[in-house]
Amino acid sequence: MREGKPILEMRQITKSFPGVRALKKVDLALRAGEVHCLVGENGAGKSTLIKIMTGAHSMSSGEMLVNGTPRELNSPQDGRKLGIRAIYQELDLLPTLSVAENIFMEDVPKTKLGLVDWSTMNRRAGELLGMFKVEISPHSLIKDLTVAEQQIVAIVKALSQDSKVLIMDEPSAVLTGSELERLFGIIEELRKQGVAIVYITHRLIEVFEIGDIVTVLRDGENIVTERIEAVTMEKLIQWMVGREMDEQFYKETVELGDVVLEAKNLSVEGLVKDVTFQLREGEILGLAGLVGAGRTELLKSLFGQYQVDSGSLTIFGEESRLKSPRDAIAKGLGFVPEDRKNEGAVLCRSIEENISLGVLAKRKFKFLVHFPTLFKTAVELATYVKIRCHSLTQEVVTLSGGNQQKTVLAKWLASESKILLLDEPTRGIDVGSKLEFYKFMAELVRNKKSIILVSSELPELMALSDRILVMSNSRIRKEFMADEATQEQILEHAIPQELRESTSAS
Amino acid sequence: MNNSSDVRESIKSKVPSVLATNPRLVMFLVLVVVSTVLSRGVFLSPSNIHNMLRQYSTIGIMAVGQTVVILLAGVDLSQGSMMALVSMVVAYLNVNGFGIVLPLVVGLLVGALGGLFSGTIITKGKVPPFIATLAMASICRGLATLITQSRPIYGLSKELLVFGRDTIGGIGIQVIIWASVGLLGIFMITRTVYGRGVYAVGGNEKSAHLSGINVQKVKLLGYAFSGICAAIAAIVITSRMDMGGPYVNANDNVQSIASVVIGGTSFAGGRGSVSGTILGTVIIAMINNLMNLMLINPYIQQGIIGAIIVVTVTLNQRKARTE
Amino acid sequence: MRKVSSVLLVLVLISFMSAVGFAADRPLIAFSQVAMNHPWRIAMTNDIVYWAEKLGVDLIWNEGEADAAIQLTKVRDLLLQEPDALIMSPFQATALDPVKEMCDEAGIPLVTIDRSIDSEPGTGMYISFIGKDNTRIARELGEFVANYLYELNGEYKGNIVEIQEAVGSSATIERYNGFREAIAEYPDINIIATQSGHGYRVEGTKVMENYLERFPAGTIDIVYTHSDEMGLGALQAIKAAGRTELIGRLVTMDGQRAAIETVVNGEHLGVADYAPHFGEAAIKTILAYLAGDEVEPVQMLDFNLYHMTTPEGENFTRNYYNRMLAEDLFY
Amino acid sequence: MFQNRTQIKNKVGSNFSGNIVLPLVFIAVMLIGALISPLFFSVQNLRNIIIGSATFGILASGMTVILIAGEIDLSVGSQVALTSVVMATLAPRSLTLAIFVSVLVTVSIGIVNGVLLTKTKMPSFVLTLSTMGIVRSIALVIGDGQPVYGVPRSYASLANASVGGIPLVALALVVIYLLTWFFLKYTTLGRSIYSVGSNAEAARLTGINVNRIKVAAYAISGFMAGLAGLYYTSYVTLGLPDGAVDYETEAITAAIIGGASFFGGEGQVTNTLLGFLIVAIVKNILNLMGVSPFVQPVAIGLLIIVAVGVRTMRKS
Repeated sequence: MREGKPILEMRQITKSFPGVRALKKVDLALRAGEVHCLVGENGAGKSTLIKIMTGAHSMSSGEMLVNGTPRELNSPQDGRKLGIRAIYQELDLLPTLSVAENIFMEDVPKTKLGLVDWSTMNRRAGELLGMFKVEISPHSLIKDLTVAEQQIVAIVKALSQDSKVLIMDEPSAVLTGSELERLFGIIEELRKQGVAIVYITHRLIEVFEIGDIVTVLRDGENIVTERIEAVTMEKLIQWMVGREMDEQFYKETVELGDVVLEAKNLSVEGLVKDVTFQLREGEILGLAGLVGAGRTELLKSLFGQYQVDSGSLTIFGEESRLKSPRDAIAKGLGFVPEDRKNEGAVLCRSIEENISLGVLAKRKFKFLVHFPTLFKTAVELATYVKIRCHSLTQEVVTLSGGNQQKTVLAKWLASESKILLLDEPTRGIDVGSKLEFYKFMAELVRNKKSIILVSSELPELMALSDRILVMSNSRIRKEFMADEATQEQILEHAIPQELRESTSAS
Repeated sequence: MNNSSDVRESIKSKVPSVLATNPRLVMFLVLVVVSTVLSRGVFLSPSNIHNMLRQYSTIGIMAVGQTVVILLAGVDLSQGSMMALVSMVVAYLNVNGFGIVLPLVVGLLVGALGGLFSGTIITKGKVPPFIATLAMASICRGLATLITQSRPIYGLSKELLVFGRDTIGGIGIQVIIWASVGLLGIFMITRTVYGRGVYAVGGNEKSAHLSGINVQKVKLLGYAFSGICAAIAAIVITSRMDMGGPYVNANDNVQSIASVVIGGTSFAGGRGSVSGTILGTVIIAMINNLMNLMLINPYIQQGIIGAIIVVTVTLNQRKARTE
Repeated sequence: MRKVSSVLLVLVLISFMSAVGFAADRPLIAFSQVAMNHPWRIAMTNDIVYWAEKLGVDLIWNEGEADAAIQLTKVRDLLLQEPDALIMSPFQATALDPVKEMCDEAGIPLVTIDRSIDSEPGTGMYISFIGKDNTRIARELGEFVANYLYELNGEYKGNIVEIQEAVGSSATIERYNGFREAIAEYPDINIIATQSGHGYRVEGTKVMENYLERFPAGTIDIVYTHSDEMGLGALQAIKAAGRTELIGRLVTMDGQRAAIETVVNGEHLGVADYAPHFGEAAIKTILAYLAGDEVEPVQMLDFNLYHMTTPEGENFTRNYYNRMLAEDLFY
Repeated sequence: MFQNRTQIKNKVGSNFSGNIVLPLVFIAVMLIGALISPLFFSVQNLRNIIIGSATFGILASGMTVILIAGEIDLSVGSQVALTSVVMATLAPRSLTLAIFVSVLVTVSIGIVNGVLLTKTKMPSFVLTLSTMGIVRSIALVIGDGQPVYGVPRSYASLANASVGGIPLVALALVVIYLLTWFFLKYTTLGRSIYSVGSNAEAARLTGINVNRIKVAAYAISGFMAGLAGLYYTSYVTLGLPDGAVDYETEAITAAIIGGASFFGGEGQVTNTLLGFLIVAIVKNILNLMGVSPFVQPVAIGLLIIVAVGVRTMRKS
């Protein structure tokens, strides 16, 4: 197999977006019957690479060979014609249509008259779903399914076609033990059939479990491509992280003050289970865990977005029942959500207005807006967090990701939040802005603010946090002092119990 | 950068390019010139302009309320019927010896409560604004006719007729009311905490909620304001016509939406202004006025308004895209 | 399930609001109105309701929402209840003509009021058309205006502006033509502008305001509007513009109380009566037919001209106005 | 989560009730009609209901297609009026030509709507509000604001014609709804309309030309408006340039009560048929009961709020 000619070969691929260089001269070769794992931090260029592979993005330079012939893909359809398919992280399903229809969206079974052949479609969908041994009816609507079920449908959809190359973008993120086992079974089957598989994952342990070969991307560059036998977990992490930590991160040690926030046995039905922890003044508390472990849900519960069912929450010594974000803000909390475009900024309004929302949230003015105050605050804070813009009347949509994020943060500074909940604050931000952001966090804690930080980038989390809580399955599994923990230890606790059992068994 | 004087500079430097980038203003100026030439100057006579403003004051008042609702990514189709209802309520109370203050207060209250009702169906019942206000329109129309079994109400007291007839310093009171409501709208949207909330909720509801804005309250108040504007328009028209009418031209509702859209407010919410809407109403008024002065076939009037909506909205969007 | 129960609830509530139970021995008459969107229409309905009660018949009625198709549909709903006769004020002569055939089939006598339909009255079950002669009324109003101008100027000379009813309706065409027939004989009396006010007061005001803008003081002698409603609107425009020379120079048609009142107080020059009072004639015609009497296929009702330019006119108008107040005649 | 059988059961349950509620309401409304008036179930009355509201019924089937595509078409009422004017103008020369031209005109209007929508990226509400005015103006100008006579008697009698006691238009409605149902369910274009309304971006990724599908949806809406106009012309027996005002809201109401959503991707034309019949029957019952014309709009408004409100609240 090792010697087989590549089905798909990417040579010297470069991709530039306005202001960012997402990929720099990346090489990649896929062979039939191989599972090629692609790992790297967020923003390393994995998604861009697979989008070029499928034809969803065009490359700026480089070439792509399919079975030895140079090909230019202009759309996902071109890719599909060549047998290249992807299951994306963001599900591209049709929510109001049935499972069967989604599975056969691209290649609807037809009768001789050219009409949709529903009975064949439903039967074949049922057969395909049967392969996964899942009880999803082909007739169910996608919107009525859970996220995991939707993911399975997306995988089944990709399998329904004759694929030569199948790209899976973090399929395990939302799957639990038994489902994941089935997924691995399917991958094994596909491997036997001679399909080339690209498998992207954050769960490094899976790389060793199913991978044949692994490629590490970092900052848009191909750092290494190596057979799995020649790789250890330590090496892999080192490749992923790359530079020495003190170059990459910025951290100041601040003396911790009193407890500012305390959660005791906090539970929200189905989202957060029995969470207990304390946060002190000047502390950066890291929340580690896999996607779907309940980190975002915990932050949103602390912020009053979800109603707490049981347990208690004490903020600045007062036991608090938060009914809405308003209450949380009044208590001095601020939340920088992960989904900046949909939850963070009001994109179609100006920077000034976005920052001013913080002033207004503090309910400084009852009825009238006092413009001098708002402008002064906005100008001060925009300068302070270093937003790069022509003018503060500019719409936020015109800013880069990093500057949008700074705007959201400035909003909470404007509301004089004392406890900041940051959910993946550096995702999709270029390296330079990241460092600025870290320095900024250091300054915040120096000014006696406290931070709860959620990040999927373990090195970042470890470097910045004073203490790390590891979550999985909506629970806190383990607490580490940041300087005591290793990535392996954290990952070990982040992987759900049943998954660990199933993987150790195999 | 990033200090207030620079911000001011950058605003100033934009002024000359305003004409190039603002299709409404260009259209307005072109219309003025064309109208003046075609009407041999009659158009620009103060009394003609005054006439025009008086005739479109009710639509102008409605449009101010409609702007807030559309900024909130909604729409109010019940304004026309609400006007009919308020007109009947005010006239009924007035001729039945409740004086003038009570009828006006009750009229405004009916408008506000009707708006709150629509708003509640939209926020609590999760019914799309189009359907909710359509149903509300039907209900208001029915209630308006129920009051006197559809008979118009005559014989209003003289004090009530002030709003539609009298002038202050040569300017019709209804124009002054329009201007006041317009200024109130501009003030509310640009100067108050509530206005900031409207833009935030219309621009991004989730983000507004997470920024501590009471989204439901903002929406409810928006629909209530739209209802109040319809009520004020109803009072003006009742006074102007010297009667309570259960049938107010339903086309007014379309014209109020048209004013908002021509005025550059985005149907997606979050972008737009009350001042734009006022200009939008004036543009519609000018077109109609010109067509009347030119004795142009009234049949093509709604077609011309339609074409103008298509053109202005397209230009606006092109402008937004190039920015 | 909740939905089902909600719908049930709504319907039960509605059923409480409905009026049920007619005495069996009284004749049942159905009335189809065009729409209830204009004082003139509402007055017509009220008049029929009034006379139905007075003449001892039961009445069911509905309205066509100003749409020919909907009126046709609603007429069917009325006929289904097997009334002893149908009174219809048709939206449009051709569109509502099928009603005659339906009445023929069902054996229900049909009386049209205000407007006719295409079929010939007196054929089949279409027993009668009761109307008022718009052309004639407009002609007499034109004659009245010509004489007034002669009184005023010593010669048949003057400029008239006209505000039309809803464009295209037969009433508009007749009121437009009849008036012209009368003044055609006087070459120096001219209609210098004509626009549509669509029948509504608001529109009447708008059109008049535009006229006042175009024609400075002294260039208009008479304002002729096809209906009182628009005339009252025009009067408001005249007053608001301070064009006092035009107060008392307005002639209109219909005969609303509000218009007669302005005639009495001198703001209106004359009102030609086209009041929507068809109820008495229509129901009496039906009762006669049901009793087996002959009925006239076409009945043109008399009309009056209310004005204060002669002592007889003044006397007559004042008396009528006082009677309106005394009897609380709505229109 | 798959081991959670109750959850699966619940899902099946909600689907089941979703399909059954509308027919139940329909039956309930029929029963109420029967209870309230002995006339309700008379052949004549059922006939009246159908021939009186068929125009709305035809429009509602086209509106369902547009709503499934995630858009709205406010111009269909004006298109009906225009059709009647075109018919009355051309029919005296050649009926076939008149029918052909009428439908051609409305399909073209639909295509123009669709092209403008995809080119200008205007919200469909605003765009079709504008074309509503433009099409109305065209109708008024052609007819010079007045009724246009000349519809042949033979054509005019079609609206009332029956086959074996069943009104011709009832059969036509059945055919139209069957064809629309068939089209939406079994043709690739029909499924693409669902896909585009459900998630335009995902549809684009699977190779569907979203713009072309939207144009097609508007063309279908135009076609249905043409058919509705043909029936309307026969029913009122002449061209009415100012007729069919607000018919679009009737069509939207029927589709929405039938379960179509403003957000696209959802809706069954069979349910629209029920929705349209429910509204028509409720109106008929109100008429038979002699409910004051002043109360009727209130009742219809409440019906809409209850029907849509209960459904959306149940969903969330």
